[in-house]
Order: sequence, then structure tokens, then C-alpha cells
Amino acid sequence: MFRRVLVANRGEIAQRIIRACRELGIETVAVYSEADADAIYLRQADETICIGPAASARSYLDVPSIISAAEIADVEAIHPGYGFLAENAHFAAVCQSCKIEFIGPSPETIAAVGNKAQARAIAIAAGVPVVPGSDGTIPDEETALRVAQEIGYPVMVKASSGGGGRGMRIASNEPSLLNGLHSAKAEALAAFGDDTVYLEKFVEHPRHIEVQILGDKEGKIVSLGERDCSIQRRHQKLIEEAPSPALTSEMRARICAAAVKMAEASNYHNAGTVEFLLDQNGDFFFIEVNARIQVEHTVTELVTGIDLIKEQLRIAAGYPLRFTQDEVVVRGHAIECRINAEDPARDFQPSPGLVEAFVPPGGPGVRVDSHCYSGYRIPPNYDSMIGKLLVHRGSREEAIRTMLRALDEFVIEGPKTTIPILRDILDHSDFKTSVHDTGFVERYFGAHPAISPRELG
Amino acid sequence: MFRRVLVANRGEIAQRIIRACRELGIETVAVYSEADADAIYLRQADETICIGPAASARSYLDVPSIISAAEIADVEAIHPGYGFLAENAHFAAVCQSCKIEFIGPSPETIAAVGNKAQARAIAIAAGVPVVPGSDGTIPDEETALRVAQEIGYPVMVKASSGGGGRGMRIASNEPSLLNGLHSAKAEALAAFGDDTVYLEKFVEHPRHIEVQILGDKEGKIVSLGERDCSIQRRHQKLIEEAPSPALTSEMRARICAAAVKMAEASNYHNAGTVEFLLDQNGDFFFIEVNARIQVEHTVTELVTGIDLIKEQLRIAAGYPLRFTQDEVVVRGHAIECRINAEDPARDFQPSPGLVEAFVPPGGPGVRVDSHCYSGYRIPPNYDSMIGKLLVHRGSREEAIRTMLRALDEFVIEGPKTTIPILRDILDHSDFKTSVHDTGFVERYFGAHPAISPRELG
Amino acid sequence: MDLKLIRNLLKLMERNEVTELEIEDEKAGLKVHLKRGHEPVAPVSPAPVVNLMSGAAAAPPPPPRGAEPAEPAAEERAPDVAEITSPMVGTFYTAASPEAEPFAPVGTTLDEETTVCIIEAMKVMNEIKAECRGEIFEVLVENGDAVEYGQPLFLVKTA
Amino acid sequence: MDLKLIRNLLKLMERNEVTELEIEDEKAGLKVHLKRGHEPVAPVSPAPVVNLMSGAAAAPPPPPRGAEPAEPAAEERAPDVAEITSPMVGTFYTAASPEAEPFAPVGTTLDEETTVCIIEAMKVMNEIKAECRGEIFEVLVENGDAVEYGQPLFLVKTA
Repeated sequence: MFRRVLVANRGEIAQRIIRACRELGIETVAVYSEADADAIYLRQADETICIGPAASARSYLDVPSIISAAEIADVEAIHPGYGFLAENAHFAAVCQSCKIEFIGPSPETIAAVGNKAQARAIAIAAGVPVVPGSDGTIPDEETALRVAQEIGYPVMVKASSGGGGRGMRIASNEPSLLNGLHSAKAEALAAFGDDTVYLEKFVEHPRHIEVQILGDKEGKIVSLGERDCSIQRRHQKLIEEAPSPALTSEMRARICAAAVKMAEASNYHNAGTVEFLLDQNGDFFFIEVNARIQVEHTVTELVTGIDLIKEQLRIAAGYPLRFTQDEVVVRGHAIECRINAEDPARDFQPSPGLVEAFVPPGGPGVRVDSHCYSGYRIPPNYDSMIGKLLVHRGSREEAIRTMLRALDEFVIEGPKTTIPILRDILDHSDFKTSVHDTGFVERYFGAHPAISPRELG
Repeated sequence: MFRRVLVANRGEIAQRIIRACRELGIETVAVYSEADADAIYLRQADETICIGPAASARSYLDVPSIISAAEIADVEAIHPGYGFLAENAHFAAVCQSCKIEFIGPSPETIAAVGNKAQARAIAIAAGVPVVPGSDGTIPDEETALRVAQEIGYPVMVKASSGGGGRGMRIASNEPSLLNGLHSAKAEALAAFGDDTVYLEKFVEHPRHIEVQILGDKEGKIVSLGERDCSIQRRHQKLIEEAPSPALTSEMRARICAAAVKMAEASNYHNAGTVEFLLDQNGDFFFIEVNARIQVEHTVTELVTGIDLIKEQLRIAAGYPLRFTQDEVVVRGHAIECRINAEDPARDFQPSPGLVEAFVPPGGPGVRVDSHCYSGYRIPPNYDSMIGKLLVHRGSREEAIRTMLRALDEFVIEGPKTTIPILRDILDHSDFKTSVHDTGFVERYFGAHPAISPRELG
Repeated sequence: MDLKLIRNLLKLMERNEVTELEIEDEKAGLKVHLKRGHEPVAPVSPAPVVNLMSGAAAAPPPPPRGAEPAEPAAEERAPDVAEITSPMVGTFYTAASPEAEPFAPVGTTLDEETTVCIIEAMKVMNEIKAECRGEIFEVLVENGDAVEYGQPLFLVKTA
Repeated sequence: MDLKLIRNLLKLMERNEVTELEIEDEKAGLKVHLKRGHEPVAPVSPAPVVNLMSGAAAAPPPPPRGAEPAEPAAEERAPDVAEITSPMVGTFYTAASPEAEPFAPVGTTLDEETTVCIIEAMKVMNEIKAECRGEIFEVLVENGDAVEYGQPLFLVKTA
């Protein structure tokens, strides 16, 4: 096992990785920007190194600074967490050339699955169902119009290097397709430096289902069941759960098998996620691979009892998987709520600053992953997620009740948070009966969010 | 199910009961003394009633005030928690006469098992092994000397109404027995108003093993496995775990069966604990029944997945048990550390006052049950326990590692706490290899506790 | 409007050492004015000066059940006004029976031994004595109300 | 002695609005004296005045790795002394090669363009310029030390 690992991230995922390392007896080196100098999780690292100013581009995204820190701290491996450099094939390759183990898949796999068109081609070749669409990228307007004709409107223009909803356009007729094609290209070029796009049928009222996979370096791959992440706002997940109440056990077996096939075809090792859309007929379509640990890996940990970060470290250190597919058992139901410092009443605008009071809920069935505390100052420079509140109970109904009481207990004074809207979503009959889809949040909590007035505290 | 329940307790157990009620959709009425007016858990109750000043005798122990609060708040049941009125047969009887359901066993059962000599007689009649000793109480010096002769020294003088180590004396010869007899009687009379005592063989180097049982009002009783509470200081438990690493599965089956027999013989319903001593030969002896929910019920919740407070409420409302003995499955390993506001370096003297910072640990496998928060003022009037830190992991070794990292993360500034000594105990080779007994803490952390110096924070 | 708001405000003030705070929320029809002095070193809760005025549109504040025994309208109270508080949890009665005259309507002259009300707890009728001299100035609780420990029942003009 | 202690003390002071704090721990051979001014409204961390004196028995304080870039000995520093801080993470070298003369030993006269040291990051030798005028007063880091972003490297007498 590694003796010493550098954590190339911040916030709750840096804390999560430090926790796993401590439990495995691995020393940790935490890097931080000046904006995070006060973060309490830094106290748990064996060594901390300031790598730059608040701006991510000069700290958490700065490859030379992080590699340099890894070299002077003499680590054997780097855990990139999620975001920042986690899916940067170049960074993974630099690590490799510096003889530092990158805790994640190979640079080649990251590059291959990171390109959406290429990932789609891999899926088709592996017999994994994909959303009907173009064979590869769209070279010109004529091809776009022809493909749209074949698959039928509405269609979606998607950037090959896209993500987070950027470089995406929906079109329901020819003029809007041509418009969307050009604006998606322009946006993708600006955001990702790559203006290639492809075309897909727009799946109406889908569920977002993703499958967690783990693969070792000997090529053995298992799935750890699915997560249902259909509660999203502008493609940002708000609530995730496992197992998905939308799947029958027969559908679950098929979608998990498809995920394993996709991972195999990508020569995948370490932890990853294969994302699918599930349509109203119960058909599912591959959409993308996330070649990293995800925010919501925690719900899978709760229902399987498997510590995914520890497994990532073991796999990266060269150990074979410690369990077979048959030994993975999903028990009970887990739900995660993302606690963001955002004001749901003002279009979710970020609400950084001093956290005057922070009293997390506890008790049976509750897990809190947060780097926040009373007196913490949320820096305005990064993601607004300040914590993840999770519950694990015997049934979905029980889990919802536990989550509601936990949200009610959660005291955060100072910044505005997503707690009120999370509460309203969990209490909504469509969510309780699980008839919701990915349009649920915009439909019911769109322009004028129906947030009930809440008292202070 | 009950519509409305009064919580006749304070601190973490009051919070625990409120949480269970909320999850079951039961309204809660929390009573509090003036010293607890600021407690944050009161915000989660549907109604709160001040029942008296700080002194327990005039608030949490004052039967008329609590009954009166129950009547004006129109509740159907009272949950007594642990301590205070939880094992007071008179209070349970008053509840009965007022047509308020007491959430616990019947007054008759509480009275019977609350008297140690009577409990011993029930155990003998039921064929449950007891520590060799006197048949009932000791009327005079002659009987004491004769019984001691029969069972062999060392022997123990114990008060019939004793508890918490009071009214107990160990004697290894005749003069010390006569001395001990008189001083134990005097102490018991002063503390409990009852000077009857009995004699038992002193079991050397025992483990403290207790079995959680649940019984419904139809007489069906199941055991939920054992807890090992051998880490004690002056008969106060510091660390509890489940399952016990000292038991083979054959011993486990026998000790659990004995607990169920004892509960049946006591006409027990609701949650209770049957305590045993396990000697170095692997023989176990009944010592007492705790006719209440216990502080450490939480470790059983973690390994069985059963919410004991919810089950207490269901049983009290008249529902039959929802599972059979075979359906109770123990998974993984759970450990609890009691976080007390005490200074281990100064003979564990209480350390109440302002909690300047309180940042509980979190992440995978961690559960925190605490009513504390940054800015909370620990009142000097009550028990010093300010929280329970629990972990649940696949194996005992993994659980110990998770507990160590969680203790390291726990930030409590202001009061002194037991965290440093808990850390040292968990890191001790005797604990790790589980060769410890109930004398472990006094042996290694006695007069001059070997606490490593710690930095602030 | 909830007394919990005050509790939370006070906690925020204490934590941030704010000595005075004024809020006017026209939508809620609510004005709050809080002042804090230096906290005494002694235990027990400090007695902050709380001045709570309900605006025209707002409902009158609920009885202080569920909050610490704060002292509403303390600032408006002259120094020669005392409080008689409830020594127990129970039901407040102004008179010995529904037909009887109230023990202590406004204007009643008191000495320490004067019975001012009855509090019923566990079917027992407890006669409550004034324990101060003066004249009843205001009855703060309605006949038949549930009262908690420490809850103010009467205001007494002591001078 | 750990700089985390200072960080924690500062945090406690900030939370409780303490403006000055003195600790003498004879057992640890430690004296700490902290003063806080008013926090600026601007973001970034305030620059508290930290006066840290190691007692006779205590080890000298370790380099400030792991702590925010505090300014030790700020009070003792005259207003005409500037700092040259590290613009990157890397390894500090006083000279271009083991055999070469140091770029900037104590007493060296500087202008903005003077090279004062080399910081190696990812096998690249980065020449660091003084970016101020004056005379080297103290070299705060040893040859071959790892340095982090913002860590003070030299003190420069600017007047």
C-alpha cells in the first residue's frame, strides 16, 4: 500500500480522501490555496502545502504547482478527487511521467471516454444501447438536417467535450436545429476549446440513472449497483438515491451489465460511473462515462457497505478487487442531499461568507460529509457545495422521513442554503411516489420557487 | 400509534426520542428545566414546557410536575429515557393510574428486577446461571461468614437496591468481610434508603457482557445480540462494542438464550438489558436487569439495523414485534465512545461551561448522537456526558481505525473531555487484541493517567 | 411570530457581542428591539432586556410556552412593579370554583399571605400566595390556561 | 510549539472579539502575545500582529508550512523592511549550482531585477527576481529547503 499520498483537491472531497487514508494508515499531504488556509480538514493531514492564491487556475488547476508539491513532499500517489484535475488526461499523463501514481483510470481511458463522440462509438461497438443519433460528429448543416430527419425531432445538439449543460441545444424543427448547431459550436469553442458537436434524439421525461463500477488493474470489473440522480436543476444534481425506485430487478441487472460492458470496452480501472437515461418505456440509453469518483459515491457506500475511496487507493496501489460481483449486496435505501450555499429564492445565486452557526444533524441513519463548521468562512472562489447530508434506512419511505427530520434539524446561520428547497422536494408527492423525471425541479420549483416561508433557525 | 408523546428527559436521549417520534409522525412534548432552556433539541419538539429549576429533584425527578405537564399537554404516553425516572416503579404506576402509557415495562416488572436480590431469585428459578452467593439477603454477620466460607473468598457485599458502584465492598478474608458488611449497609441506607445486602463470589478479571432484548405485550421476546462493555472506570462505562470479541458463536447463543429466559421469567415487555459477567473460563453469570433503554443501545442499532426507540414506541402502543429471532442479523462491528465533559488528567472531574467550538466528526461509518453545539453552555447540574461517538464498519479492526480518526477529528474547545483517554484506550494493545477485562482502565489509566500531551485543537 | 426568533437573535447577539439590535419588519408587522448588557459571571441565564412590540397587522404574541421564561415588556415596567410567577406546571384558575369570585382581580391589595390563584396539578388544587405586598396591576394569564414553571402570572404595583 | 496553536488562538479571539491576548506557559517555555486590530471589510485574511517569542527551553519555531502565511516577528520588524516571498511551490536554492556563489547573501544590494535565488519546480530552475530595491538583511530559508507559495524567503532593508 502507499506510504504517502497527496490530495489534489479541497473541501469535502479533500476531507473524505484524508479520512480514507488515515483509516488505511497512509500519510496525507494536503495542498491548499490561500483562500482555504483556515480549512479545518487541513489539521488532519500529515503535511500541508500552500500551492497558490485563491484563483483555481493558479492553485488547484495548476499542474506544475501540484506536481512540484508532490515532488517536494515525496508522495507515491495523487488523489485528484472530483472536478479540478480529476478528468484531465494531461495531468494523469504528467503524473505517470513523474512516476507518481494517479489515482484513477489511465490517461488513455480518461481521454477516450472524456470525448463524448468517442465514448458513444465505444458504446455502440460494445453493444451498449445509446440514444439514437449521429455516427460521430456533425461536419456540416446538411448532415445535421439529414440525421435529425432520420431519428425524428426533438433532437439535441451536444458538444463532444461538453459537460455541465454547456454546449447543449434542444431543437424541435429545422430552423431551431440550424440555430442551435451554430450557437452550441460557438459556446463549446469558448468553453472547451473544441467546437465539434454531435446529434442525439432528445429523450423526453427521462430518469437519470448511473451505475457505479470498480475495476482493478488486472481487468476485473464489478458494478456496485445504480444511483438515481433525476432530481437536478440545470443539469446540477440536487438529490441522489440508491437503489433507483424506477427500476425493476430485471432492468437493474441489464443496466448494470451494460455498464460493466462499457467499462470493459474502455479498459477501465479504478472507480468510475456509467450514466444512462431511462425513458418512459423503460428503455435505457448510455450517455457518458465519468472517469472519476463522484460527489454522490456516498449513497453507493451506504447501501453496499463498501468504502469507495479506500477501494480506489487499493486498486491504484495494484491490489486486485477484494470481492466478486456476487458479493456486492445492496441493503436498504440511501438518499443524499447536496447542501449548497445558494439562495433558492434568488435563482440559486451563491451565498458565500461567514457561517455564524453550523449544527449538523445526527442520530440513527444519518451521515454528514462536510468541511464546514461554526465560524468557517465560505470562500467565494469555488463550488457552492458546503456539505452532503445522507441517510440510510431500511426502506425508501423510512429514508425520506429520516431525511426530512435531519433537514429540519440542520442549523446553518449566515449563508442561505438549499435546505428549504430540498425539504420541499422531499415532501412533494411526485418525489414520494417516484413518478418524477429530470424536469421535476424546473417544473415545480422553476422561475418562482414554491418555497414555504421559514423561521430563523 | 400514539399521536403525542411527552419526553421526560434531557440532553442526548431527549433528542434521540424526539428524532424517533418525528420519523414516526408522532408529536412530541419536551419538558425542560430552566438550566436547559437554550438546548437546541427543544426546537425540534412540537411543544416545550418548563417544569422547574435546574435541580433535578425539582424538575426531571419531580413526578407531579411531569405528570401535570403530560396532562396539560394532553399526551398519550411518556418516554422516560434513561436515568431520572426511567426505572422508578412508582412513576410507572402513577402513569398507569393517570391513563398515560409509560414507555417501558410494567411497574411490577420494574420493581421486581430493580431489587437485586429478587432479580437473582428470579434468575435462579429460571435456570439462568448466577454468581455463586447467598440465597437472598444477609440477615447477620454469622450468615455472611458462613456463606463466604461456602463460596470461597474473595467475595463481594452488594446492596439490594444498589447501582453505579455504590453499596459495594470486596472482601478477601473474614475481618474485611465484617467491615465491608457494615460500611456497605450504611452507604446503601444513605444512598437508597434500603440497607439490605447480599453476598456474591467476586469474579476476577471478568468481561461485562449484556444482552439487548425486546419484548412485546403479547409475551414474545427476542434478543438483539450482546454488547461488550468491559471498558469501565469505577463502574461507569466508557466504551461499548457489539458484537463482543470475547464470545464464540456457541457462547453467544447460550448467553442470548439465558437473557431471553430471564426476560420471560420477569414478564418483561418493551426494551431491556440483561447484564452478565463472563469469567476467564468462559462461564457467564447473570448480574442484573436494566429495565430501560440504555445509553449504549446505539451499538446494537448499528449492527442490527433496528431502531430501538421506534420499536419501544411501537411496543408501548400495543403492536406485536415486527420480526422474529431468526430475522435479527448482526452485521459488521460497532463501537461507541462516550464523550464526557470531564478532565481525565484531574481524576475525571466534571468540566462544564461554555463550549467555544464543537465540530463533530463525520464521513463513512460515523454516527454522532449529541445535543451539543458551538456556543452551548454545559449546565453543571447534570450528567457530564455531552455526546456519543459511534462507528460501524465491516470488522472490529476497521472500526477501531475509523474511531481513532473520528476522535482525532473531533474538535471540542472550552471544556475538557474524555477524548484523549478514549484515544489512548483504543490504541492500547490489550484493547486491540481484546484481552482486556473490566479492570483494564484502572490498571493502565488509574491514579496517574498515561495521557499523551495534546495540542490545542 | 415565535419567541424562538428572540432566542435565536439573542444567541446571535451574544455570539457576536452585539449590545443593541432593532428590527422593523413591515411585512410581518413586527418590531423587535433588543439590548444586551454584560453577561454576569454567575451561572443561570442572564436576564436580557427584551422589548417586544407587535405591529398592528400581527397577531398578539403567543404565551411564552416553549421559550425560556423571558420577561416581555420589561423595559416598560416601572421599577416598582413586581411579578408573581408560577411555582409549578399546571392549570391556572383565578377562583376557587367556576361560581366563586376571583381571588385577585386587578386592583386587589395584597400582602405576602394573600391567595392570588389556584394552580391545579395532578388533580390537586394548589393555592398560590402573593409572597409580596402591593396591588394587582395586571393579570397575565386567562382562567383555565396551562402555565409552566416560572411563567409570570400577575404584575403587582409594589409602591 | 506549532503554528496551529497561533491559528487556533487567533480564531478564538476573532470569534470572541478579543483584541489582545497574552499567554505565558512556563512548562512549555512559551510566551505568546497577540493583538488584533479591526478586521478590514475587504476579503482576504486580515493581517493580525503576531509577536511570537520562543522561551529558552523551547525549540525554535518550524518553518510556517501548514499555516497561513502569517507574519512572524511583524512587530519587531521596522517599517523599512520588506519581504521577498516565494511565487511558487518548489525547492529553494541560494545559488545556480552547488559550486557557485550564492546569488544574494546577507548584505547584497538589490534592485528589482536582481536574481536572489532559484526555485526548482518540476525539474525547471526558476530564477526569482528581487522585485524591490534595498539590501538583503536576512535569508529566511536554508539552501535545499522546500518552500510553499507565499512563504517569506528574504528580508530586505529598503531604506
